[in-house]
Amino acid sequence: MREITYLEAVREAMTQEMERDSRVFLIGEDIGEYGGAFQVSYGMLEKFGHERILDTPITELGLTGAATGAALIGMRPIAEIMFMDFTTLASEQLVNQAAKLRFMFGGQSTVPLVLRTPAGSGTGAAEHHSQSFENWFVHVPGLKVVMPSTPYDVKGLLISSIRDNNPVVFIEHKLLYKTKGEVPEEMYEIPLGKADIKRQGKDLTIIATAIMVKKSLEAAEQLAQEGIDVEVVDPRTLRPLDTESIVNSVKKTGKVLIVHEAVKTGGFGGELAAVIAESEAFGYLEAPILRLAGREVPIPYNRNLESAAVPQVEDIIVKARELANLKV
Amino acid sequence: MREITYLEAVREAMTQEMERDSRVFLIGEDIGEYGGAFQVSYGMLEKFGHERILDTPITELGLTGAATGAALIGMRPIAEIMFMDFTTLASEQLVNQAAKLRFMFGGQSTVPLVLRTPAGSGTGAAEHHSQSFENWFVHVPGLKVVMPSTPYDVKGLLISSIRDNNPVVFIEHKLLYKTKGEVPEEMYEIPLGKADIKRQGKDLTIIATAIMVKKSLEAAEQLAQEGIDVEVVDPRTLRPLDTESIVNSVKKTGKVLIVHEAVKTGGFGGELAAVIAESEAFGYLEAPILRLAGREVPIPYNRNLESAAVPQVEDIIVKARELANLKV
Amino acid sequence: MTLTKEQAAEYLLQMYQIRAFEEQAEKSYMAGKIHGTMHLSIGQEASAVGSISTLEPDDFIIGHHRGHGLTIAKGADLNLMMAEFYGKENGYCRGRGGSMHIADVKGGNLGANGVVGGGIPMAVGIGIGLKMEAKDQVLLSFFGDGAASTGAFHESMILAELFQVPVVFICENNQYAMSFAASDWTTSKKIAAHGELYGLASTSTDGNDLIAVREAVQKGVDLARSGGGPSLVVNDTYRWRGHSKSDRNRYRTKEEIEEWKKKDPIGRFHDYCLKEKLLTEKEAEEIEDRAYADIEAARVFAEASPDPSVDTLEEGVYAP
Amino acid sequence: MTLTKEQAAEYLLQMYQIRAFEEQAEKSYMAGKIHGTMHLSIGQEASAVGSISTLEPDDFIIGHHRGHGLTIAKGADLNLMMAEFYGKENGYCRGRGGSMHIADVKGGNLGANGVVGGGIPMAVGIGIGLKMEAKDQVLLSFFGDGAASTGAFHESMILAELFQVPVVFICENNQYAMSFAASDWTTSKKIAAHGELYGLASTSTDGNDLIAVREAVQKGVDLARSGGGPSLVVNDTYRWRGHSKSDRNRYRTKEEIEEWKKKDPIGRFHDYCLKEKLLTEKEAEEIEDRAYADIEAARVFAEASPDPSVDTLEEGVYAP
Ligand SMILES: Cc1ncc(C[n+]2csc(CCOP(=O)(O)OP(=O)(O)O)c2C)c(N)n1
Ligand SMILES: Cc1ncc(C[n+]2csc(CCOP(=O)(O)OP(=O)(O)O)c2C)c(N)n1
Ligand SMILES: [Mg+2]
Ligand SMILES: [Mg+2]
Repeated sequence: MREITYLEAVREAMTQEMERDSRVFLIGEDIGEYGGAFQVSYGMLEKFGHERILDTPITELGLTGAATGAALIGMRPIAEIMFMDFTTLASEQLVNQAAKLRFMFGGQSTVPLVLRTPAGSGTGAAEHHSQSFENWFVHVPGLKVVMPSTPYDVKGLLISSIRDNNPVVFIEHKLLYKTKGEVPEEMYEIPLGKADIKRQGKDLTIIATAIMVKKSLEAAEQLAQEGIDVEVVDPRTLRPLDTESIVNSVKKTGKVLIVHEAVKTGGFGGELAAVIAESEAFGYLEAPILRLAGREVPIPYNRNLESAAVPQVEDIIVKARELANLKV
Repeated sequence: MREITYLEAVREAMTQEMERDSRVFLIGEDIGEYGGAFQVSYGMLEKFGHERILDTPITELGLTGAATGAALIGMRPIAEIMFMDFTTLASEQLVNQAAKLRFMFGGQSTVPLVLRTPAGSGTGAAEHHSQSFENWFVHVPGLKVVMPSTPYDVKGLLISSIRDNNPVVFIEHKLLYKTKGEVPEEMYEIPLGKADIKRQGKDLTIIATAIMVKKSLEAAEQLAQEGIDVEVVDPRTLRPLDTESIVNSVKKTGKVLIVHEAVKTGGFGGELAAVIAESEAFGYLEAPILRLAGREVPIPYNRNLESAAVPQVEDIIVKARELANLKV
Repeated sequence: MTLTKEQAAEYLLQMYQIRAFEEQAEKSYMAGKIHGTMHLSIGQEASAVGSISTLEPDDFIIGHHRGHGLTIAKGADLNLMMAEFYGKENGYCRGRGGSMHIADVKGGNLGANGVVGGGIPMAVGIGIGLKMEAKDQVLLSFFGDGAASTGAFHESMILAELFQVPVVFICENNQYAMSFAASDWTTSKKIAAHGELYGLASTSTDGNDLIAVREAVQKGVDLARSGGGPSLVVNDTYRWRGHSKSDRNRYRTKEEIEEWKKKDPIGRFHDYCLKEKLLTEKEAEEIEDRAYADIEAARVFAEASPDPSVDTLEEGVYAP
Repeated sequence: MTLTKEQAAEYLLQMYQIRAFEEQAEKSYMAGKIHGTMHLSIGQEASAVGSISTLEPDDFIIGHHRGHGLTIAKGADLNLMMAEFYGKENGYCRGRGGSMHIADVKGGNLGANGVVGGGIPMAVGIGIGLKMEAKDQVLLSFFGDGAASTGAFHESMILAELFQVPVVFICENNQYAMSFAASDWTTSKKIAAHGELYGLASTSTDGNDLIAVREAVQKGVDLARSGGGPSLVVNDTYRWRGHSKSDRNRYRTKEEIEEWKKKDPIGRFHDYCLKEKLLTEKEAEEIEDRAYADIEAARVFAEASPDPSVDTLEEGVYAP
């Protein structure tokens, strides 16, 4: 099958949906002629014109609110926040308004909004351009949170997100933009709330998100040579969470390692650990639930420090090996 | 000993620190003549004047940044965000700037800032005036997060927060403002990062924060009559967390129930569960780690719905009883 | 722009209904029938009714926390509105929203808002949507003088002008943001001046004069409907009551309040209607009586209405 | 306000150092010695040097993402600055901050910022602190034309005026926010007009003319130091390079860039110094050579400097 990049998958999903549904439009900073900071929307201005590619000045709160208002009357906006770090400026409209309008109005409205934003470190852009806040939005009823790890998942999940009648925070990872994978040319949906077992295994379960899925799969290959058979579960959607798939995997393997890039403390890994520890899987656990996540620091500039601040393949191997050998 | 309210304890700590240290000042909306939306700073304008009680227009981002800048050159500002819901407007300056300046500058600076804000529901103020975002800030290295449950803790923890050389998010609970307790008139510090065992018990541990400490203690009294002996642990500081006290309590009782008001999914309870599940306490667990927290909804207006949206004493009793009777 | 007898009667009725609703709201609160807080708009009736009187039924408004008057002026069913205020299941928002979040989406009222400035960015997007769909509907976006100090206002004005949205932004300048005097950082004239700089046609009006408000807003509505883009109208007015139930009125004098009461927007419109022979004394009295009777009926309806069942708590968070 | 020979030599040297630093930064990046991105200020040297030339050594600046020039103008040690740019342990921020976060706190440089508008609210607070402590120091707060569209700018201007802080806000209007043309939503004149409305003494200048910039900013500095409160200066200038490494210059023409290169701030100041007999041709050449030599030395220093040890990663998050 045809291979395209993760970035191209984002663009293709948006383009095909815009061709299909005139209510879909883009709004964000430098998404027009500039093509977006990461060139995600490059070429779309020529195709759809300024009427549907809304380039804004630097107004994260304003543009997020504008997208929310448009959604409130039936449009289907896709807002881009250039870096997830800047969702700190947009969160009032996203969290207090978009997420709550339907409930607050007793069900009178829907808010079919997609807020796309790239997260993660590894680009040398330092403290203000490298953060991962997914768990902030997982904590907000009314929002859905999607975090794809492959080009195939990007296209199917983004199409589903655009068609969903609720506000969806769609989190992309910068270092995945250039990764390639097989992606059908036709449109397809991947249901929000379904996890994907990226690798079957029997000895232990790794639950990973975004780029950590890729790294965990690499780690799993190497561990296989040591005779450690790792199952890699990618939730893909963080809210709603596919608890069943996670619980089943843990029941099967009896051991679980949670891996994400965001800072460990207060992160989504806590939610995953708690979901497992309060579930029937608890009785099947043969070892403590381990987390491997971002260190307790802002993302530093220096290359070595930057990569030491988040889990790398080698760290996953070490931690998974330790877990595999644990006996309680 | 003298009894004062939780609210008076906040005011007394601020007043005494302002008398002691001329670098301490207040900045916020309607904190002067109005006395603050909850009257926390009532009377302080008369005492300290407009030079040190800075009343601002509605500018959450601006006033939080102003407090950060003042701290950067050695002042010790106390900023008030009228409702925690509005920290969504302030978080850029708090999370990207205040929390990171020291690290980002390689240790050249300190940011001795306190951001006070009331959280929680129960006042009938509905979706936009009732939220609890503590786990958002727990997720940010560089911040400290304090959440007191008694007047005594308020005074000691707020004094420590003001004297701390780092940005501290100090979260008060509206429904606790009128609660009374013994508080020394002299100044004293309670170290940040020390939990407090509010009640000794042997059958199970309840870890609760803010108003849930009070409710858990009430539940514990009733459970005692059923012969269930509950230990209630109040972390008091969420970041840094006193993991040792928590782990020790769980090792002692073998069972743990986590109770907080914030929405369950993505909340601080996940962090607590994970800390326990990855610790040596894991081997001592006799039952799954249970969480009782806010329901997956915005806080509704109607009185019955509002109270059903967060844990009540009866809910804690039922859940704790269920846990006590659990055999794995 | 002279009024017909029917219009005069309708506007006076709405103003009395607002006054009566707010008085009832206060009574119900005092009687312990309401929990939470509320923001009363007594004294601001001309701004609400005058502004919204310029709209067609299928036009939109989006409001703020002090939104009871706007809701009534947009033609809300008083029973459903009062039921919402009481937090009842048959209220507009099924009792989920209450005073600060009343919305009547079918009626074109896209809701009050608990966040100051919270509605302004959404207003821009509603305008973007109306323009894209080439609807000839327009939106009135209401906010207070305090909201004009928020970053949300600044960013929204820039975007509104950039995208030439069919929106009239209406600043109800009641002189205070809680205790913060508008005059301390700006004046209504200055807010209009800011509007001009952003590129919006901007004016300020005597917000207690229904006719003046109506004329100013009508210009903005005509501009928006004819593709002329956004505009800003600042209605100078005053709230007679405290900011909310937590207010102790320490920041203003009794004299100031009394001065403004002399400019009662209802009294002024009442006298205007009589002077212009649009209504007789008797008709005006009947209108006032009817307004209070309507609100009393709404109270009875609301109090007889059922609370939401706790089993339905999780309904309506997500759309199918 | 004529310059002494010493001043002329110093300012020309700083401008050449900035030009040389930026050229070296670009070379090092192209050579793969730097990761991440950078924002070069070639073409904006007069705005940085002219503005900061008005300060006393113990005054402060707070900057933005395009901050190399500001840092040099504030008297940074070029070795420590280049080492930071290279992410080395002996850089100003121990390699933690890099290009977008260089700060020299002892030198009164309170840091660049990766968030557009991120420094403006802090500037207000720094001013509040200076005023409270009755220091006679002042602060220059730098930001771009794009930052003027942020809510942070609006709220900060209101607070700055309210608290009468000793701050000169300096908008370096280089005509674009990434690809967004300032002219699309406002002009430098309009930014100054906004400043006036907020109550700040506001002017705009030819930002490529060091003398003009210096005179405008000096007025603001004098005002601030004498207790006269905040002011705003808009320096009209232009960045010769793309916004950052991701820029493909699709939004502007070669011609436009060439037009602006004719207004080279260094060339203009160079000619001024010769015309005014402040420097001889030979002296100017020596200054230029020295600047490039200084930067070359800094490069050598930086490249010879050690990377931070990974064991120190968690240092400096919290203060004792
Ligand atoms: C962002 C935000 N900050 C603070 C508040 C608390 N608050 C509620 S109303 C109000 C004053 C609003 O003033 P204005 O906009 O003039 O409206 P008014 O109440 O005078 O009608 C404040 C500060 C809020 N609701 N939202
Ligand atoms: C809040 C925020 N939004 C977006 C960005 C991405 N970004 C970095 S620089 C820039 C343009 C800034 O324009 P201006 O303020 O004029 O400064 P200039 O780059 O022109 O010097 C943008 C959009 C950012 N860093 N911060
Ligand atoms: Mg007001
Ligand atoms: Mg610019």
